[in-house]
Amino acid sequence: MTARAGVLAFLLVAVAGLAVVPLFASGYHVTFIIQVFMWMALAGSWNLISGFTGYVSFGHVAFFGVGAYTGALLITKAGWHWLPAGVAGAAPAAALALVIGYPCLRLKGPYFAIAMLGLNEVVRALVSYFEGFTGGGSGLSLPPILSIAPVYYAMGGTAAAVTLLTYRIITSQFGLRLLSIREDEVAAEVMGINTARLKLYAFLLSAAFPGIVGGFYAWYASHVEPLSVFPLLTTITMIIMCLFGGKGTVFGPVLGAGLLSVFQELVWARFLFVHQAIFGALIVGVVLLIPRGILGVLQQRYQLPRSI
Amino acid sequence: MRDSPILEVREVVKRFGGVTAVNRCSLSLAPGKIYGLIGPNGSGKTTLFNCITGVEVRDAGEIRFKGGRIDGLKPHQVARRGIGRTFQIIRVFPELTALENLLVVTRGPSEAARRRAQELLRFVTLDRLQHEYAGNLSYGQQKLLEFIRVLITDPELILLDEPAAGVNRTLLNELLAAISQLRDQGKTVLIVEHDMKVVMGLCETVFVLDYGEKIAEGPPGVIQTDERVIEAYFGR
Amino acid sequence: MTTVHITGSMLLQLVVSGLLAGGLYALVALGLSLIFGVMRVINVAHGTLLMLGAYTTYWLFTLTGLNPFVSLVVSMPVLFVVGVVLQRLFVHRVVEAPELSSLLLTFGISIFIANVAMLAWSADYRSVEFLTGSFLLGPIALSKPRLVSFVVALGLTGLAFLFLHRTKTGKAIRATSQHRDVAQVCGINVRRIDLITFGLGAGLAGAGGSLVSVMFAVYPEMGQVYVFKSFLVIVLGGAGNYPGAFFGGLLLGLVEGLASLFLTAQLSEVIAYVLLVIVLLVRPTGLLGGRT
Amino acid sequence: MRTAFRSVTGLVTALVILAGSWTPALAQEWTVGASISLTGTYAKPGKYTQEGYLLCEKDINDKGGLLGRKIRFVVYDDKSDPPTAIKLYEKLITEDKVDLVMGPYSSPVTNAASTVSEKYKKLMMASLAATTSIWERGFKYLFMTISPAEVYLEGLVDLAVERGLKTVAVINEDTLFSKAAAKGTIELAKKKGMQVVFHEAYPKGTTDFSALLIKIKSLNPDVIAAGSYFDDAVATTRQMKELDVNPKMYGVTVGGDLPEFYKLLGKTAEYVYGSSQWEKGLPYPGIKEFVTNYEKMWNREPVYHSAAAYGACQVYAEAIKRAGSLDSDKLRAELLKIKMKTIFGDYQVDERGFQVAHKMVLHQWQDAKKVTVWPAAVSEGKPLYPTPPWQRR
Repeated sequence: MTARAGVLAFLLVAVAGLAVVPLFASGYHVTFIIQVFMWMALAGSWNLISGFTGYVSFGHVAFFGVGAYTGALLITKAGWHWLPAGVAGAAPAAALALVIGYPCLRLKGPYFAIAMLGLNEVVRALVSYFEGFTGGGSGLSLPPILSIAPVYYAMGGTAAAVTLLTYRIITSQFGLRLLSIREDEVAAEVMGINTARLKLYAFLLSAAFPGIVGGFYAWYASHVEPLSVFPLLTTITMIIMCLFGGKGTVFGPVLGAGLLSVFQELVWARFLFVHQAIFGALIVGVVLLIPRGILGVLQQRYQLPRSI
Repeated sequence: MRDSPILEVREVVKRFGGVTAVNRCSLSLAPGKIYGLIGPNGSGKTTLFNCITGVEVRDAGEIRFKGGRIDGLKPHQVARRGIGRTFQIIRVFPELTALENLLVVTRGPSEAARRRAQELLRFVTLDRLQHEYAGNLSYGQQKLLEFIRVLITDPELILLDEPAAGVNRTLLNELLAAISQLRDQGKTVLIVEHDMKVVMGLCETVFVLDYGEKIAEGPPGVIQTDERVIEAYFGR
Repeated sequence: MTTVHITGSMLLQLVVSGLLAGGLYALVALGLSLIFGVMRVINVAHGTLLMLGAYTTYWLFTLTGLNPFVSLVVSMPVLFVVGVVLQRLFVHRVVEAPELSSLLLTFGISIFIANVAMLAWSADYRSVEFLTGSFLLGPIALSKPRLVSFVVALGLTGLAFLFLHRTKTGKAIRATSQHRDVAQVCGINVRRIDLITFGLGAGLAGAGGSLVSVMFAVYPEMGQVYVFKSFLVIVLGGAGNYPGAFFGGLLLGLVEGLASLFLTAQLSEVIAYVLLVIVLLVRPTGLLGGRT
Repeated sequence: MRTAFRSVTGLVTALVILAGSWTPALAQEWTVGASISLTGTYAKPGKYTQEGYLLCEKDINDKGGLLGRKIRFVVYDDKSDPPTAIKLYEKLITEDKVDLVMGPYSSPVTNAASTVSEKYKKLMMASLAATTSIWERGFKYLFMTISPAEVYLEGLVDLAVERGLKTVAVINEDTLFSKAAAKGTIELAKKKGMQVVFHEAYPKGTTDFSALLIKIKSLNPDVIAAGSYFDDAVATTRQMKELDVNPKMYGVTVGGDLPEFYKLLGKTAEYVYGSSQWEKGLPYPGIKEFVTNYEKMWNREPVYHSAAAYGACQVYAEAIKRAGSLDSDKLRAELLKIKMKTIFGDYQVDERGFQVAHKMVLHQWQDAKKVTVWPAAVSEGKPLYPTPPWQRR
């Protein structure tokens, strides 16, 4: 109980500390933390489907991209305020997840991953094709953003929401059931668990948040174009952050996103031309050496509750 | 006078490519009894289990549970009608704790479910290990866990796929006692088993499969002397 | 703007171009299919291996003037060794792991190698200017480099089939891909088969790279487009079905060509994907049948 | 648990300390910040841009610096990624406190980066952004150097009209710049009475242009204009030969101007028109010296990216000299007024900061040489016309 209180106190201090950052930190630090928040939310979202059920969403950035376009369109064409426009990114992202998840979540193993990988390419192609609406390859330009603090809070709020939701799920029977799908889907089915429906729920949730993040991103970057909002590398980055921290845990994605963002910031500044190679080596290292991630290892070794 | 059957398998056929794994097989199970399903390796026992529980979709024939058709239902729907099963190779959820393995399948209010889960864990003396990952339990413990995971859903029909395989004598006796107890509670049990002693000691009726066909049915004593059965087991 | 009327000769020309492209897809996909069939590993680094093959040919051609098609006898063994090394050092550790591990691992390897290639050879586009132009057959133009590449790809694919069906190792590879456990029980050294398979797959990717280099530019990230295409080919042909990979390749070439003729290049990608999803859902064993 | 926790905290601490230590020390010099795409999609032109900046730094310092101080470029890699550029310009302006900022490479990155400089009222000399829409956002502190994408193929259209050609097919890569170039070409062609018989975009990364070219072949247009980058320009040219597509004129936007274009295509590149912002043989003041110095410093010929970066730097320096200050508003006033010729050509902007004076050139590959053939005032030779069919080259 005291450990729990300690964790809670730590979290409160951390949140309070982060909340006041924009008041005194430089613009650079604020933008850096915005990106960390963004990765936390993305890695946490991916965790909801792939960390829990084991279904590897290899094209998760598609939901981010769809959200980004939704936000951009609502802001530029419908004149919405960026905050509701960003949040609205959740709807089409979840709708896309429904359309693709309903058939494809039946696919086993690598086939789902392949289907998701292709989905991203296709959404990008479609966005480029319907250029009257989306601006095609040249994308959409948004009005410049003059104050980044609101984006900071919005992005931070999204990251917190994903984390809180993950906590609620993991401590619920819904969460256990998602894990049972990862562990042994057939056994879960035979025990009366409607895996198809649960997978779809998890997928919708896990798609909605990248949609929101994408919506905010559009405002933040003030320009969206197919190439910048659908890169495969974004999917890989969110996966590796989640894995590094510990998939299937609450704070794994948070920790992974935080550590790797700091790491990337350093590597990118110091090893200009080899940072891709370092990132590649890092991926290989995480997969081979700590596939459970930092928290996964700690959790197993010290029998910690899954809700870390 | 017999009760109306709880499970009726009628002329069920299942093919894999050119191989017919289950061939026009019919069984009828009356409630409250223990049945055995035997046959040489590859005779289609597990496939039949899979067809009943919806893991495989039968190609022809009909399966009724308590009078209603269940062929064509999804596995979870079959389970919810009241059929539980174990697997030949243990399939507990290795990275869930023993307790979670039970809680994950319960329906209904959580406090009652938790109490029931702990009761069951005590019943098979796993209560001290309830927070251990199932994957870290010994083979026998996993077997017990899988067994009580079936019980917690309170099914009326229980299909057990080789419950005695790889289990030591003490544990085996406990298991057998538990199965008898289930019958006494009015459950129906269908057991696939190779250990003839188990089958003979427990089952009231035995079905024999060979090349996917039911070749004999009757009380264990009679089955043991059936020529076709001996032929199936010891070759022609 | 004038509307394009699609004439018979255009269609014929496109079918020819599509098939020529498809032959190459088939060769590249065959390598991926072998690896996937035997180990259930989706080798995302396949395109990067292709790139290494292309550079091998490029350097041999540039430095020694070696005929690019002859350079196959170098690029294939070189890539075979690269494949064996990768398998030995990394991939064998994830063969039994969930697919996420192999997807990520090979992706990591892929960006690592691509980055090293960029450091070593820069991001410049290079090309092997060996055969250009076309043979004109009436209204049909047969591209010389593509025609020769197609023939060579066909030949290599044929050789690979012979290997798989006639040699002991080849048979062991097929057995392993059908039933890994059974193969092991039957005394096949599965680890060794994995090693050979990955080497062979990499060798075929390398060959693909050599052939691509006479048609398209050579640069560190040139291989990426071939990875997804190869997945598509495998799915169309049926996983583990090696002749299927061949027809899947030709089919993909045709579909892409025709879709960009009747629609636009943008949408040909979409059509190919829709085809993929439909096949996965309706005939998960591929159009020609295979094992799931 | 404790040891693991300690090692994690240790790692974090180490990272934080490292993170704090990378702020560069400031000496008595003006720092000029820029993010450049040194890796990623734009790595190659990004590198050329950086080289232009660094040569400018050297030349200015050799001549005694600006307002009595030397200048020093602080350059970070934006990975060709707009949000990274945002972060970097925030860093340059708020952390490194650079005195001046120059633009990154490419329109999308400039588009994003300029929101930061505008916010902090830092004047950004955008050296390599050619997209008109960037200057339609009402920014006050953003100035353009190169000609907009829309006029890239003006020369091709001009020459075609001169020769009485009637029909044109336009293709383009579906990206910001290429699209604008294609759109501009279509408008120019229509305005000059040509008929646009075909227009289609292809996705970035396309390698096989068969279907596109077969469609074009069936329409047999007089001119094919391609809004291209480098790799697609090479591929289309090659495949036109392979499919025996024979327009009377064929021109590409980007790619045709690079020496690699000929190196890759060899004789296949003959007769192909390419547009360029700049050529080293143009009669601009100081250009010879620039080319010599560039070759000495970087061991290769300069391309237009380097020249534009250098030219933008020259203009900026001129404005600083005239303003006698680094104050953004004073600089802005000067930059709006200045009309000058740099090694990159003419500079003059309208009230939006949008470039209006700089001229594109069109060249044609003749006998392994790039010969400037348009505009007449700076041309080095006559275009070879008509283009013989592939089978007779």
